[in-house]
Amino acid sequence: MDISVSLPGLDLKNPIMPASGCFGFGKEFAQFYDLSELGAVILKAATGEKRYGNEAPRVAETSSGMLNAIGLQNPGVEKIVKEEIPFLKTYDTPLIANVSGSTMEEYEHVAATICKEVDALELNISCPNVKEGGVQFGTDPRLAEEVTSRVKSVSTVPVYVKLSPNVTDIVALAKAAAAGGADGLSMINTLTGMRIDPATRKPIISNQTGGLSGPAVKPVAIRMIHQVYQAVNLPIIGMGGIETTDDIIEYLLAGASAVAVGSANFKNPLICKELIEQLPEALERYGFSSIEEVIGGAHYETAASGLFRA
Amino acid sequence: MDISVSLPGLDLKNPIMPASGCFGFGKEFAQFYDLSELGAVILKAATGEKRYGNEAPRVAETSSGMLNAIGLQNPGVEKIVKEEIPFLKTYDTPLIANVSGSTMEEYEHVAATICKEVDALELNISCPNVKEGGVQFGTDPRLAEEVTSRVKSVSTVPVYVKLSPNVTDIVALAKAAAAGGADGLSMINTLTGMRIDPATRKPIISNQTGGLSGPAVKPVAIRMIHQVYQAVNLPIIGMGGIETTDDIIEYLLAGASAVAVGSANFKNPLICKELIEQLPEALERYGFSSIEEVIGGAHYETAASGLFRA
Amino acid sequence: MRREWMEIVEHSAVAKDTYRMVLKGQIAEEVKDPGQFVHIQVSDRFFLRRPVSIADVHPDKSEITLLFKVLGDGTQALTEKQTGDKLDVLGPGGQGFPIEEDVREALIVGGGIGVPPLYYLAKQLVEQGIKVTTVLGFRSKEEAFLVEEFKELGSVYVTTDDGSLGEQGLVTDRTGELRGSFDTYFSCGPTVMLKAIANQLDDVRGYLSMEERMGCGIGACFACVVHTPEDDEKGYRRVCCDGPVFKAKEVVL
Amino acid sequence: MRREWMEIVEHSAVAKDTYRMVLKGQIAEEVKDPGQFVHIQVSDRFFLRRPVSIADVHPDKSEITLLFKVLGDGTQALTEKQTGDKLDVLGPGGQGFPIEEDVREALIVGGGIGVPPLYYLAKQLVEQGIKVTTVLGFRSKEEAFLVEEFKELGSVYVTTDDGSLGEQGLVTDRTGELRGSFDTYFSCGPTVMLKAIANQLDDVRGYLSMEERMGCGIGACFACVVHTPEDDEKGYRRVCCDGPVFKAKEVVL
Ligand SMILES: Cc1cc2nc3c(=O)[nH]c(=O)nc-3n(C[C@H](O)[C@H](O)[C@H](O)COP(=O)(O)OP(=O)(O)OC[C@H]3O[C@@H](n4cnc5c(N)ncnc54)[C@H](O)[C@@H]3O)c2cc1C
Ligand SMILES: Cc1cc2nc3c(=O)[nH]c(=O)nc-3n(C[C@H](O)[C@H](O)[C@H](O)COP(=O)(O)OP(=O)(O)OC[C@H]3O[C@@H](n4cnc5c(N)ncnc54)[C@H](O)[C@@H]3O)c2cc1C
Ligand SMILES: Cc1cc2nc3c(=O)[nH]c(=O)nc-3n(C[C@H](O)[C@H](O)[C@H](O)COP(=O)(O)O)c2cc1C
Ligand SMILES: Cc1cc2nc3c(=O)[nH]c(=O)nc-3n(C[C@H](O)[C@H](O)[C@H](O)COP(=O)(O)O)c2cc1C
Ligand code: FES
Ligand code: FES
Repeated sequence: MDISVSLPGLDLKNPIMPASGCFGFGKEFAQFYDLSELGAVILKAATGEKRYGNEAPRVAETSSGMLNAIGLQNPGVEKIVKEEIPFLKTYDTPLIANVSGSTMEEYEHVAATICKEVDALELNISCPNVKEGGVQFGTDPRLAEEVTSRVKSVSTVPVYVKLSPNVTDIVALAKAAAAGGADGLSMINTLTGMRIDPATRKPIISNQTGGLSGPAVKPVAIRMIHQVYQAVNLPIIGMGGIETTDDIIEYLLAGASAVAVGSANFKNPLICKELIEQLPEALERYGFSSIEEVIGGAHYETAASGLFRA
Repeated sequence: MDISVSLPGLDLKNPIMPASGCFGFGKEFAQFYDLSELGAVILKAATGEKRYGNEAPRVAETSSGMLNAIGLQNPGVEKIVKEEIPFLKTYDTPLIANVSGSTMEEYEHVAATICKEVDALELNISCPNVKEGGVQFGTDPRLAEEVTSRVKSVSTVPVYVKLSPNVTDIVALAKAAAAGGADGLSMINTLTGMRIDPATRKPIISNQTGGLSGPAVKPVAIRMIHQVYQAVNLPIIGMGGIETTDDIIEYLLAGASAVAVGSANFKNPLICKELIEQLPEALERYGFSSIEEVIGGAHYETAASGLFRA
Repeated sequence: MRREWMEIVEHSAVAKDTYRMVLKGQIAEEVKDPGQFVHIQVSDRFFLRRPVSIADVHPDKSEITLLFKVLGDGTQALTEKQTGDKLDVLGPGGQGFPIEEDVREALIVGGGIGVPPLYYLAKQLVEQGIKVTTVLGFRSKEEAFLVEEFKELGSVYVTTDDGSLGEQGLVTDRTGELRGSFDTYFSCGPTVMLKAIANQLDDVRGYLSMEERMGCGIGACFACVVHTPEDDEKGYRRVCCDGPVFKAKEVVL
Repeated sequence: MRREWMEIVEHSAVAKDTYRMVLKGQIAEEVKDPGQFVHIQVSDRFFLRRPVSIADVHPDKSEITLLFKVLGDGTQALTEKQTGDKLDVLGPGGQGFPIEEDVREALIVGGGIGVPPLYYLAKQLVEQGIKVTTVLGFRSKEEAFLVEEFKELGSVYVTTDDGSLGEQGLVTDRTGELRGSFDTYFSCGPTVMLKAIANQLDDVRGYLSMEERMGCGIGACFACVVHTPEDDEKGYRRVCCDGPVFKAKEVVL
């Protein structure tokens, strides 16, 4: 089965890509498999200047998931363009840069600098792990619209706005991104969470709070994508807890056109490659004859499933 | 160790009680153990009139959790007072009624009717599973304040407002409840989620979305309680994914004064009793000498835990 | 009803994707009626328990027999359990098939993985001197099970979707013809089948065993609720504790 | 580096809460240096892998030895694994202890569960004709392990918090006195211990193996980052791939 998908700026051989921050700039995973097999690669966040990020511990384990508070550590957009992207360009796969910042100007600067080197931008207005900026842009619809339109006006490639799930009304944020001229949406970023160690009596993560990812958050992501698909006419890259082809099909049925795999790369560095290999057969097993048939498939009728002894 | 806790209207032998909707009106669990052992019992939601709730399927399994969309099925407040509460009153444990509704007037009516029979009210402004009412009251601070103060003015017992985690700013909602005169907070209710069955291509739950509970949501609950404890001076009943005494200690350290155990009752009907038995020893193991020492304990210093090879 | 770690004393495949498991423990001594079920915690990977009907009981040996079919991850994981392993079981749950005093001739109608609870029922009926006729429907021969066991208890008719065993067709093709040879029927199987039977045998006393997704399995969470006809004041039944067995007209199918 | 299902060929307790596990697989043939680690998926109950140092290697038998201490749920669950089980292992990871050409006399300082990687290091040092002196610190006698094995490689001093084995006190009580008898030191243990050693032996060439909570374990997620002194342009090191072993002044302790 042909599992290629065409999205603004992105001709994907398959709908599977690693999620931002969970794949570095690719080098570490290139020792496990050929990155050209990926639908695309979403790069680790870029900011205007180099950032160290938060103090360690930066991760904690949770039930069916993890918390992270890396804090956007990166060498700064110039160095990423010079020292990281050339390696990724040796592979035959589209690149999506994750654009982060604390101010409108920083977002613009990063977007303008990196857009020349990649096929699309993922505008990260949803990072819960930095003190200023980031998440405010992703929780206030007016700020979200403004940052989107400012980045759009400097970018030469399509812009996918990455939404935060930490909001009362995800549809309002998706509409704001659309109003700002977004070419697509990416959802979801992590849910803000905390773990406390009974032995030390303190939060495990040095930053106190961190972003929750993994299968634990999948039902929230599916719900939000299902809502947004009905309300906003933009393609969605779906993510949150994907570990199996069933998960991917669930995302596509909810309304995602492609998916990103995040923290599962830590469990199994070969996960993306394995899912790409397994997807066609999984689709056939459920009687799908094309990938288009799956995308948004849960919306075509509204009756719920029955339960039968077979 | 004495693990009793005193909260407005509630003298708790221990800080452990079953959560609303996960324990019915107690009868089913009374066949497993003596309900007098419980810190308190939180009753299943009461509304003004009898409700059937949503169509089945009403539950779905998720990673480390479950979705439910019962839809507040209950026989109506009058019948609850007449047919359910007398049974619970035969046990020596405080009762907390979960007050639900679709309109201000319904909340007032239910509260006024049931408050005479119980020790406290849990004002459920956070049920995600009913089409009208419920969750709007829990996501709009102005409505939250108003419904709290109206219920307060008719209630003869303390009112604990149950907050929804499906909001951008949990502190704003907690403050609204405080402004409305709440005597305490109960947090969190479920996170709205969805699961889609790849075989039927439809949401598994008939209502499409359901409320996510279980260990999957615990980091979100801990984070919110930690935030609210710092900002609002009200006692908190904490809940979400509690299965072990370590979980309870985590909640107390975050700032809860007592905890409720919800969906874990479905895994193990004896869970509350077992946790009550295990708690004193668990507290001792971590070097606590009183329950007061645990409550809010994560707030007393701010340095994060170190990591040592021991 | 109790929560107990029961020991797996037998476990083997009996048909395509279908397994037989014998569990030992006190729960076996507490089974009241045929048609009750146990609620199984497959492992800590799964948040919810799985309801499985009790297919046979040996109170003397403290053993119950289950027959289950692999339909998803939980039942798949159950197949990996070994003899000697302990299983976290809650039960026995629910109201089973009542056997009224005036039953003389019973018809049993089972479809697919609805067949198991009917086996213990049939044994009880025969023990009480009641004549039992059984109609079993399966997808195909390779998915059929318990057929020989039912034959020891009375006449048995089998239908399969593909005709690979018995007659090709649906159980209702046969039950219609049997009309008049029984005063009570007992059925368990897919909801569509239950509906067809209940319509066809509208004028006969009948009992149906139903299925619904469950949370608690003990009556507390109201996950497993089904509608009742309009004249019923309560308006609902819980499959886990008011059922799973209901009078044919007690609930809306 | 590879992901592999390694077979557990030995598994037994060696001290209080401390276990020795021998794993067979190709990863054993790819170990470069002493001080590298493997990243273990204990079971599907745990979301993150657990880093454990390689304590010994037998490339001829394709075996590595691990020594681990129960500190939480994951290491507890690891104790339940049986000989013959397969374990999901990622490795070998990280940069181990370098052995410079001019090393003649080495001091090894290990604390608690920091001792294991130093054993394979000591063996390599001795093999290269380097004199090894070892100081091991434990809480108590019942938590001590590998002491006899180290004795076969050179002189060994043991300190315990309670004096139940060797001398009562800290490793630094002994290492100060040994000053002058070594040109290079190698250490692994609690961060407070590493700090004390690095201060005390400020003027000696030294290598430290560090710990930090990890996500990926391969350098991609930046979970395990530590600070470097101000004059370092990069400003950070990742414990999982730039380390876990660093020159004593390369990172901020
Ligand atoms: C009263 C009763 C008696 C039953 N007796 C038997 C029996 O004797 N033998 C047998 O093979 N099966 C029986 N079933 C069906 C059995 O419970 C399901 O096949 C099983 O739960 C599927 O679990 P899974 O993990 O394989 O599927 P999944 O689809 O992975 O399960 C996901 C969730 O849905 C629930 N679920 C899925 N299908 C059903 C279903 N048909 N009914 C209820 N819940 C479901 C599961 O319990 C679980 O919570 C019975 C069901 C009920 C309600
Ligand atoms: C490079 C390296 C080598 C190590 N070598 C050994 C060894 O040879 N033998 C040994 O017994 N231990 C070793 N450790 C420590 C070991 O990784 C932890 O004891 C173990 O991860 C604890 O897991 P747990 O599930 O029992 O504890 P939990 O506290 O339940 O673990 C929760 C999470 O925290 C992480 N975590 C907890 N403590 C540590 C720690 N000290 N360091 C890193 N992550 C931690 C876990 O990996 C897990 O992700 C090493 C650590 C590192 C970084
Ligand atoms: C360690 C880690 C680092 C992350 N860094 C970023 C980031 O830099 N930018 C971003 O937009 N999202 C980041 N994310 C979020 C992921 O891209 C993804 O949205 C989220 O983890 C949900 O997917 P998952 O459950 O598959 O991990 C990070 C996630 C993790 C776990
Ligand atoms: C089946 C079910 C029914 C529930 N019904 C109610 C309810 O009627 N009123 C209410 O305030 N919360 C209700 N809840 C939410 C719980 O009280 C609790 O807040 C939530 O489940 C988180 O706790 P847990 O993770 O321990 O289950 C229900 C939860 C479940 C799982
Ligand atoms: S499953 Fe909980 S009431 Fe039936
Ligand atoms: S653990 Fe991911 S970079 Fe070190």
